[in-house]
Amino acid sequence: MPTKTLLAQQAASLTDLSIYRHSGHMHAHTKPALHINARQKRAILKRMVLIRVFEEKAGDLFQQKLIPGFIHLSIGQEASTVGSCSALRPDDYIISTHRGHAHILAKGADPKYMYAELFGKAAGYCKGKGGSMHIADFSLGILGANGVVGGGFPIMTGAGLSIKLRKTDQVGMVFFGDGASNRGTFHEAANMAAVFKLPIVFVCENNYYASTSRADKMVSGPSIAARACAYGMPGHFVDGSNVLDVLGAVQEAVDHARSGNGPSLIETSTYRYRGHFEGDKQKYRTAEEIHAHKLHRDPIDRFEKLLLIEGTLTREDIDAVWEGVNARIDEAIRFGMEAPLPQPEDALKDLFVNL
Amino acid sequence: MPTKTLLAQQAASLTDLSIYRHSGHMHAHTKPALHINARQKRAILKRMVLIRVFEEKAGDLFQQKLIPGFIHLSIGQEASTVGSCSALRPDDYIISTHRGHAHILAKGADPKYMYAELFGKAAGYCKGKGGSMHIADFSLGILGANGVVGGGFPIMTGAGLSIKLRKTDQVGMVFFGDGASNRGTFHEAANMAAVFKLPIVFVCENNYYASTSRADKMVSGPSIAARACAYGMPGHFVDGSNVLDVLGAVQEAVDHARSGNGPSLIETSTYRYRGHFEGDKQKYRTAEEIHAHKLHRDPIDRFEKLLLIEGTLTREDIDAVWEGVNARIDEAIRFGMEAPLPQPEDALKDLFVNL
Amino acid sequence: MKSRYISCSKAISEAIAEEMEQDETVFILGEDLVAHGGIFGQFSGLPKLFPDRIIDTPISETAIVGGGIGAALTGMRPIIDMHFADFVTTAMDEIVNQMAKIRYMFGGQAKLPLVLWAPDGSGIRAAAQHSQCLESWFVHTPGLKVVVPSEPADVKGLLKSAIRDDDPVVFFQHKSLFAQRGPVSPEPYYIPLGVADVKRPGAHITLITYSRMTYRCLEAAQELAGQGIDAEVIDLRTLKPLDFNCIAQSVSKTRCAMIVHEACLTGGFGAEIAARIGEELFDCLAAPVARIGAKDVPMPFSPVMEDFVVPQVADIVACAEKTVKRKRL
Amino acid sequence: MKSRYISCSKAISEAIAEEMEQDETVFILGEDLVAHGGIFGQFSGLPKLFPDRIIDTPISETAIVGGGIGAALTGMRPIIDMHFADFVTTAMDEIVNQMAKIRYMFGGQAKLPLVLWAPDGSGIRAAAQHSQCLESWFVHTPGLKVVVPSEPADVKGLLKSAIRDDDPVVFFQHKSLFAQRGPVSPEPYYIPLGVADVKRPGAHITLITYSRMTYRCLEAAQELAGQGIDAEVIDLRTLKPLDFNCIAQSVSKTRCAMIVHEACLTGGFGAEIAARIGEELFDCLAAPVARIGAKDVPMPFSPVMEDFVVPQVADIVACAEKTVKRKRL
Ligand SMILES: Cc1ncc(C[n+]2csc(CCOP(=O)(O)OP(=O)(O)O)c2C)c(N)n1
Ligand SMILES: Cc1ncc(C[n+]2csc(CCOP(=O)(O)OP(=O)(O)O)c2C)c(N)n1
Ligand SMILES: [Mg+2]
Ligand SMILES: [Mg+2]
Repeated sequence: MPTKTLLAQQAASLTDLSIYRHSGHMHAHTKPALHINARQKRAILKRMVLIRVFEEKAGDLFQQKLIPGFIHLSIGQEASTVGSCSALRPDDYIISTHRGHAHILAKGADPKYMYAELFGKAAGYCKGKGGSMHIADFSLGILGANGVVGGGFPIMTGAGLSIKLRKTDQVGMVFFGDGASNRGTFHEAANMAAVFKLPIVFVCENNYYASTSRADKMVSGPSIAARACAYGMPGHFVDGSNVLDVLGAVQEAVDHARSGNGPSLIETSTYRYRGHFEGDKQKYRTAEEIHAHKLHRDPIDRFEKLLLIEGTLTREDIDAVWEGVNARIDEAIRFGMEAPLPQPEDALKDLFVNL
Repeated sequence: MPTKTLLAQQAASLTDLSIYRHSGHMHAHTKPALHINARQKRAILKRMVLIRVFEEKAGDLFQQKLIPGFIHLSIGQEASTVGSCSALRPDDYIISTHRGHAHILAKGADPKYMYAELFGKAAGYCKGKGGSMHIADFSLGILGANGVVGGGFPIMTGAGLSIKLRKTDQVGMVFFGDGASNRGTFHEAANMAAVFKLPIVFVCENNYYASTSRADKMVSGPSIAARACAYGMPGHFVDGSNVLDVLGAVQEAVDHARSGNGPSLIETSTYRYRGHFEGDKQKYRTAEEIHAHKLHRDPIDRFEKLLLIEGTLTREDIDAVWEGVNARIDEAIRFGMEAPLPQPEDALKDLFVNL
Repeated sequence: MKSRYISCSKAISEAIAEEMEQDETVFILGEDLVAHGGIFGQFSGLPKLFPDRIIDTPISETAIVGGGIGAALTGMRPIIDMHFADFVTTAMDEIVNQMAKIRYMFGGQAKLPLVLWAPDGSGIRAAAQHSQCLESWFVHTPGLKVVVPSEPADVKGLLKSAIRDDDPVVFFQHKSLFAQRGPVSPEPYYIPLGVADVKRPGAHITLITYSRMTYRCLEAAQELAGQGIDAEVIDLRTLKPLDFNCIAQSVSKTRCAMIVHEACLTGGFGAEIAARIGEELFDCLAAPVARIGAKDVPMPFSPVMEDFVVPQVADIVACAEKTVKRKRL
Repeated sequence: MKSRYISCSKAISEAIAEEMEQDETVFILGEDLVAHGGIFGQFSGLPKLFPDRIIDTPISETAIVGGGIGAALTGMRPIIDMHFADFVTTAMDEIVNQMAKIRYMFGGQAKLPLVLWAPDGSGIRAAAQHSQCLESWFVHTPGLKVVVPSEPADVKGLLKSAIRDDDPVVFFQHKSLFAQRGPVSPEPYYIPLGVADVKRPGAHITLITYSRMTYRCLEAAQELAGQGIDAEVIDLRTLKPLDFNCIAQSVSKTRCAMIVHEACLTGGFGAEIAARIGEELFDCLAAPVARIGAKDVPMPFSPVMEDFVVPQVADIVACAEKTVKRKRL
C-alpha cells in the first residue's frame, strides 16, 4: 500500500477518501443505501449510539478496574459495523474478532448479558468463561468473537459450507481487521469460499492500525479490497465513516451471496479513537491524527447531520435516542454489577456434551 | 479459474496457451531468453536430459522395489525447472517441494548422492535420513526439499530477510505447485516479501493437478500469476514447456529481485507425465490427455527441435548429450547401489549441534 | 450372524456408510477423497454412494479444519480427513484454540459433533514429516477426545461412536494397519469411547498399549509365554476418556506394568499412564513401571534406521523380561 | 560487583542487548516490537539501540517463524517473538515439521541457531486463548530445546545461552513474571541449558517445578516449614535438556517427590518426570510421586474460576502434607 500521511491538515481530504482510491484495481464503487426508510434510519442511528455508549462506559468501568483482563473498544468504527450488520437477517451468521463488542451488539445482542460477561459473572453470555474477547450468542447467529486474529475465517468457511449443504439461503459475514488480512487463514478461506461459491461476506474494517502497526506498512498491494481479484470475487472499497455507504455496499454483497453467487470482500475505511486496548500508550500515532478523525469523520456525527438535513429526525428525536440508549446501558451495567459471580467449581462445567 | 478442457482434440491449441491467458490481469508477457549463447543452450539441454533420465530410471528402480517409501517424479516439467534455475547464480538459494529431484538437479546437485539418498544409504545427501522428499545441499544453496506442501514459503521469507540483513545481492527462489498456491503460507510469505521488498522469486509450476485435484477446480481467480496483484508484485505467466520462455521471464524476476526491487511471482504452465507418485492409479485423468501433452508440449522435444532448426546443435550433438547423461546416471546408480547402508544407531546422530 | 474377516480400511468405510445412511448431516471434507476414495483408499465406495457428501478441497488445512468447526456449529456432523496426521500442525490453531475451546469458552452454548480423522505412524518409509504419532498433544488439550484403535472391529465400532458423539473427537488411524484384517460383525454396533479392551489376559505383567503397538505387544506376549511369562495385553482404544479402571484392575493383579507406544518416548502418553499408576497403585507395584516408545529423534527415512527407532517385538520382549525379573515379592 | 535487583523484563532486554552488541547476526522478528519495546515492554530500549535489528512484521505467524528458520539457516541468529505462547498454534508446522527436523532430516548439514521466545501462562485474566502453558508439546518434539525460567537471574543467563546455542530453543517466559524482580549480577554471564537449580534445600520432600510455579512452591515450602515439613525446591529451568541428575540426587535424599506446573495436568511434563522417577528411583521412593497441574479445562475468564483452575500455594501445601504423611518407613 502506498504510504498515506494522516496529519491534521490533510484531514479534510479524508472525508472524500481520495487518498484511498486506486482506480483499476477496485470494483466499481457501490451505491449508498438511500432507499431505506425513516424507521430504519432511526434504528441504525440507535444501534450506532448503543455501541458508542456501551463502549465508552465499558472504558470507564475498565478504568475503575471493574472489568478484569483487557478490552478492545470500537469507538469510531460504528458506521462500518452497523452498516454491515444492517444488511443481515436474524438467521444469518456473523463471526467477530477480539474487538467484538460492536459486531455483537449490531447483530442484536443484549448489552446486559454482555456487561455481565465483561464482569466475569455467571449471568454473562458465556457464564463468565469467555470475557470480552469470547462472546457469542448462537441463538442470534453470533458464532463468536475470537481472540486469535484471523481465527474466524476458517470457521466461517464451515458455516458457509453448512448453509450450502443444508440448502438454506442464509449468509455468513466474517469481520476482520487490516492486520488480519495478512494471515494465511484469510487466503485459505477466501479461496475455498470462492471455489465452492459459499455465501460469505468478508468485511475488513481497515482502521489504519493493527495494534501498533500501520496498515500502509504491513499490507502490500493497492488495497485490501483489491485482494478480491486473487480469488475472482467482487471487492468493494467503501467509506467506513458513512453508514449508508457501508450498508449499500454490504447489501450488494449479501444479495450476491444469498442468490448463490458466492463470496465478496468489502473493505471499509474506518478509525478507532481509543488505543488498541484500554491502557495502550499509543506511541505509534499522534493526538492530532486522532483529533482530525473525530472532527471530520465521526460516523455518528455525520449520520446525525445527514438525518437533520434530510429532515428525517429532529434534534429532539436525536436527543431522545441518546437518552434512551443511556438509560438502557445504565440498566445493563446495573444488571451486570449486581449479578453473582460464578462458583469456582463452575470452571469444571461446559467442557463436553457427553461425559 | 475458468474450466479448461484438456482433451486430445484440443491439444494443439495448448501449444499457444491461449486458454491460459486472461488479459488485463496478468503482467505483460515477458521476453523469451533469446540472447543466450550456444554453450549455454547445450548446458540447458543437458540439464533437462539429466533430469529426464534421472527420473525415468528412478521410476524403474522404484518399480523394482529398490527405493523405499514413495517418490514423486517431474518428467514433463523439465523446461520449467531448468529454465528457472538457469537464471540463478551458484550462491543463490532455492527451496523445493515433495516433487524435488528436478529442482535439486537443476541447481547443480550430484545425481550419485541423490540416488544414494533415495536408496537410504549412508553416502546419500542426508545420510539416508531424508529420502526423496527431503534432499538438501546447503553448499549449493539448496535449502531443502519439503514434504509439507507450501512448507517452503515461510522458510524462504527468512532466507530473503537474511540476504537483506547481510546486505548481499543473493536471490532466493521458492518452487511450488498449483495446489500449494492455496496454502496460507503462500499468502503470508508473499505479503511479507512484498512489504519488506525481499529478493525472492516465487515460481509456481502449474502442472494442472494437485494429487487428484484439478487446478481449475481448486484455484480461484483468473490465474495463479494474477494473485501477484494482491501483493503489488509483478506476476508473469509463461509457457512452462518452452525453456527459453521460462528463462526469460524468470531472469527478469531474478534481476528485479537482485536490484532491490523485491519479489515477483512466476506461473509456468507445465504437466507431469507420471502419476502424482509412482504407483498412482490416476483415475482423475485420461490417457489421451497425457498423450496429447507428450505429443505437443514435451519440453525436451521442443527445445531439441528449436536447436536443430536454429542450427545450434546437430542430431549427433544431441545424441551425444543423451549418451553422456545416460552414462553419468548409470554410474550414479551404481554408486548408490554399492554404497553401504547406515548403521541402525546412526539414527541417533545429527539431531543437535550442541549436546 | 457370523463375523467376517475385513480390513481396517473396509471397517472405516462401512462405519461411515452406516452413519451417513442414517444421518444426512454426516459428510467428509478433505483433500483427494473422491478420485481414489481417499489417499489410502479408506473411503472406497463412499463417493459413489454419497456423491454430495464426500467433498474434495483445495490444500488449505486451516479452512478444512475450520470448515469442520463451522459446519459442526451450524447443524452438521463433519468428518475431517487430515490426509496425514503430521499435517495437524498446519491447523493447530483451529484444533486447539478453536475446536477444543469453543464450547467451553462460550459457556456451553455450542456443540461440536466433529471427527478429525488422521492417519498416523510409521511403516511406509515416509520419513520425518509423514510418520509421526502426535496423540499426546491432544490428550494434553482439554476439550478433545482421542481415539487410537487397533483391530478392525474396534475401528468400526469406535468410529461410529465418534461420529455420533456431540464433542470433537480426534481419531488416529495407524497407516500400517489399513490392510490389517480381523473379525467384524456384519450387524451394526457401537463401541463406547472410554472403554479399554483386554486383548489377552495374563497374570505376570500388564502390557498397556494402543494402535499398531497392540499387535506387537500380542506377538511379544506370545514369545514371552514361551519363557513362562504370562503377559496381559490391554488395548486402551481411547486415550481420552481414559479407562483407568481397566488398567488398575489389571495392575492390581499383575503388580507390574509396562507401557508401549510408537510415539517418541519423552513426553509421550506413556508418561501419563506411568505417572498415574505410580500415584494410584503405588502400594501394589512390585516393579518400576516400564515405558517403551520410539527413540527421541524425527523418523529417519532409511528402513534400517526407522526399524531401530520404532519399538520392535524384540524390544518389548526384552523390556518385559527385565521388568518381570525385577519384581519384588 | 554487587547484584542489582531488576525485573525479568529488564533481564530480557539486557540479555538481548549484550548478545546483539557482540554479534551482529542477532536480531528480533515479530509483531509490534518497535513502538513500545514489545507488547509487554520486554524489549524496551532495544529498538533505539539496534534500530535495524528489531523488526516489526505483519500478522503472519508462519512467515515470522519460517522467517526465523530461513534466516538461521543462512547465517543469522534470529530471536522470534511469538507475541503470546498460545499463537505457536498458528505456526506449528514451521516449529515442529521444519525447525525441529531440518537439521536431522538433512543429515546434519544445517544448523539452526534460533530462539523462539514465547510469553506463556495465566494471571492477566486473558481467558482460554491467551493463557496456555504448552511446553509439553515441545518436549515431545525431538529437535527442540525447551527453557522455562523463573527468576530474573536465570532468565538473563539462560536467554544469553539460548541465543548462543546453535540449536533451536523454545524459550517460555511466564507473563505474570515480567515485573518479578530479583538479584542479577551486573557482569555478563551465561547459565548453561540443562542445569536445574535447587532454590531451597530441604530434607523431607522434593518439590520439582519451573517457571511461575517456582515462586508458589517456595511460598508453600515456607508454610510447610511452619508445620515441620522441610521441602526442597528444584527449579528445573530447562526441560530439554533435562537435569535428571539433580532430581535423582534430591529424591534419593527425600524419598518423596511432587511435581508442580501450571500446564494442565493430563499429559503435562509432570507426567514425564513422575514416570522417570518411578522408573529410575523406584527402590528409594517412600511415597507415590504426586503431581499438581492446572485442572483439565481451557482457562476460564472470570478470576474466581481462573484461580480455581491454576494451582495455588494452598493446593501445593495440602498435597505436600498428604504426600509426606503417606511416606512409609
Ligand atoms: C494470530 C494472532 N496474532 C497476534 C495476535 C495479537 N493481536 C491481537 S489484536 C492484534 C492487531 C489486530 O489488528 P487488526 O486485524 O487490524 O484489528 P484491529 O485491532 O485494528 O481491530 C494483534 C497483533 C493475536 N491475537 N492473534
Ligand atoms: C500441508 C500438506 N497438505 C497435504 C499434503 C499431501 N500432498 C502431497 S503433494 C500434494 C499435492 C501437491 O500439489 P501441487 O502443489 O500442485 O504440487 P505437484 O504435486 O503438482 O507438484 C498433496 C495434497 C502435504 N504433503 N502437505
Ligand atoms: Mg486494524
Ligand atoms: Mg500440481
